[in-house]
Amino acid sequence: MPKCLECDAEITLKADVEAGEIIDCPDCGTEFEVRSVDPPTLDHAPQEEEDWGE
Amino acid sequence: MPKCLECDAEITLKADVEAGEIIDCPDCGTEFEVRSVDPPTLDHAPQEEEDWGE
Amino acid sequence: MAMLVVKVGGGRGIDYDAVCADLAELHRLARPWLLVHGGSHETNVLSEALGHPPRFVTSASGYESRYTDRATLEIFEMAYCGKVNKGIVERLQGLGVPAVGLAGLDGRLLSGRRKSTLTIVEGGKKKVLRDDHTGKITSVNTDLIRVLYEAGYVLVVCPPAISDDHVAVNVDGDRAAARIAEAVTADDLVILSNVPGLLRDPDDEATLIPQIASEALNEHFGYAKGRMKKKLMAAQEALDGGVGRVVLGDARIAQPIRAALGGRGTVIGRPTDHRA
Amino acid sequence: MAMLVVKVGGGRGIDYDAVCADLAELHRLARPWLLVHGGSHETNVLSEALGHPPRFVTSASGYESRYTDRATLEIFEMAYCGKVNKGIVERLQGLGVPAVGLAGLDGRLLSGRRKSTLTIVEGGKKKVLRDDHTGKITSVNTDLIRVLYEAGYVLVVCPPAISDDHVAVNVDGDRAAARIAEAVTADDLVILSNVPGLLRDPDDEATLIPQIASEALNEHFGYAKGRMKKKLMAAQEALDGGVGRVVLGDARIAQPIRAALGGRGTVIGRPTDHRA
Repeated sequence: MPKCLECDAEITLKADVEAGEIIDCPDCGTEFEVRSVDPPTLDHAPQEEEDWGE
Repeated sequence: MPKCLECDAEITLKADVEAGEIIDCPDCGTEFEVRSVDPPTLDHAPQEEEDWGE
Repeated sequence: MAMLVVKVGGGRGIDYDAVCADLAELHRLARPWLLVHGGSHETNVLSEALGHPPRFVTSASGYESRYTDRATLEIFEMAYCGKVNKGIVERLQGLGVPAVGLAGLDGRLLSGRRKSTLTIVEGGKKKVLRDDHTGKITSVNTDLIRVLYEAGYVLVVCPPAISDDHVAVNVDGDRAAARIAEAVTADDLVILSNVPGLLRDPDDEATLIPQIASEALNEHFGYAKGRMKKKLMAAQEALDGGVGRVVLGDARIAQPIRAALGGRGTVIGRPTDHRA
Repeated sequence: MAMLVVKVGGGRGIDYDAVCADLAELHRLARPWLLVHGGSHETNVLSEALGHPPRFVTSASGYESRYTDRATLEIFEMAYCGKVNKGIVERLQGLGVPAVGLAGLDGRLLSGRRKSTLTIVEGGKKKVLRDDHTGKITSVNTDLIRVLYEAGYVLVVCPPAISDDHVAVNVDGDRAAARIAEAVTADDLVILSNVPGLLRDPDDEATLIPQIASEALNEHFGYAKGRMKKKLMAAQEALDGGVGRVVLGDARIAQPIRAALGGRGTVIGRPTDHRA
């Protein structure tokens, strides 16, 4: 099980978790991006830029 | 049956004739374009320009 | 004569013949203009036909946009830069207008900053999309515009723009028109689409809002949904950039541009001067 | 420095990255060039995908060409002016070249005379095709070229041209390059495609003909079939128009343009000056 990069809490991934999905640490609430499901690797969620596009 | 626009000869159209097809008058050899099959109407075949294109 | 910037959408039902005829008349009256056009409908049709159906995503902050991966970007270019742009140039040439079609890529006419990631909400999940070729315009190459206008040509412009790391990026056409209007110090920006203007009730064309003062624009965002919200953002950016008046007009009527210049639609900013 | 005109084909297996890298190096060496490109392979793929498969017809005098009805013309524009043209501009911008992509339509860069009819032989029958959007280039807008080059830009050009009655027309890319080379008084016209050059035996790349004097070109038409025949026609027109040398080179090798300029491929006209 992956650990929170901030508070080391263990983060259980849901069965239908997808690569690219954003999840929150249940303890400290930090947002992480699931970079890959197998093996489960987390990264800090990218800082949200004001979006636009066609 | 359509008539030759040059020598008035009668021109029999083949069964599989198509609109746009070029046919020759059996008598004087002038080239005609079949502008339509039904009713069968002929016109002088366009003068062939040097072709090109992609 | 100050430049007029016209944005015509790419949605269904846009009558490019009427728009081009109107533009040709303005050209004949020596009223300089620059046209920015869309092509979303053509892009959707092409995407479906090529088995790469369009995927619209909603960002965490609620904005809808076309997810533009590399394959979509090339379909986007085929529709915008190929079919629609050249179709408009062909029509204008036939009406005596010396039109030149450019994408934002060409000569870096439109440079933008590419968003490295896009955070969306889909199927109840928050997700990060990485290879989205979408960006925001950061600069307009006014030198290229000046060179061509001084030589007597007229520009027909469309996305994509080009990012600082030299990648083609999809940018919002309305906001691109606003940035161009600002860059060429246009007096007027006319945004035409397949609706009469900003409606209090989107389903009732009789609820058209005819006039909004610049400072009051913010209060009207509540009426706008989806694409109209982006048009109001574009209008705001144009007004902030010094453009005197923005008119949201109907592309489906006869002489759509002169109607908008005459005040028909939603006029935002300087009221219409009916003596002109 | 006289202008170099380069034509790169649109056939399968063309390595646009290598061509663009070579062009960027020439730009860095301050050697002015103008690129004309094709897109036939992309057009075929798109036509099939859109359920409007390409129809190639053979004229009464034996020339093969793409039957270009209105639907085909728009597919042609999507492939040439959309995907291929903007893909090349994007690559060149990334290599520091201030590229601007234009179709012959834009600013009437390429005007042509549209053939009202095309007489073909199909299924043993002679037929007249009427709505063929095909033409022959009659003039090149050197003013537009000069304006953009003097402002520091570099042109990437493709069909369609525009006819006297203002209709987009498909023109042969090789002959378009020849007319442009003549119009800009180019010293060299390099035509790159997915073959090493003119081969005595089209199936044996070892039978490359390295050098042909201008006056001897006519005798070599017998070796050329299909598209190569048009390249020889283009070469003849360029030489007649005052272009000193035409090189038929291979677009699939590294540094394809400099290799051709160095004499690799079939050199027609002025022999390669190896001191340069």
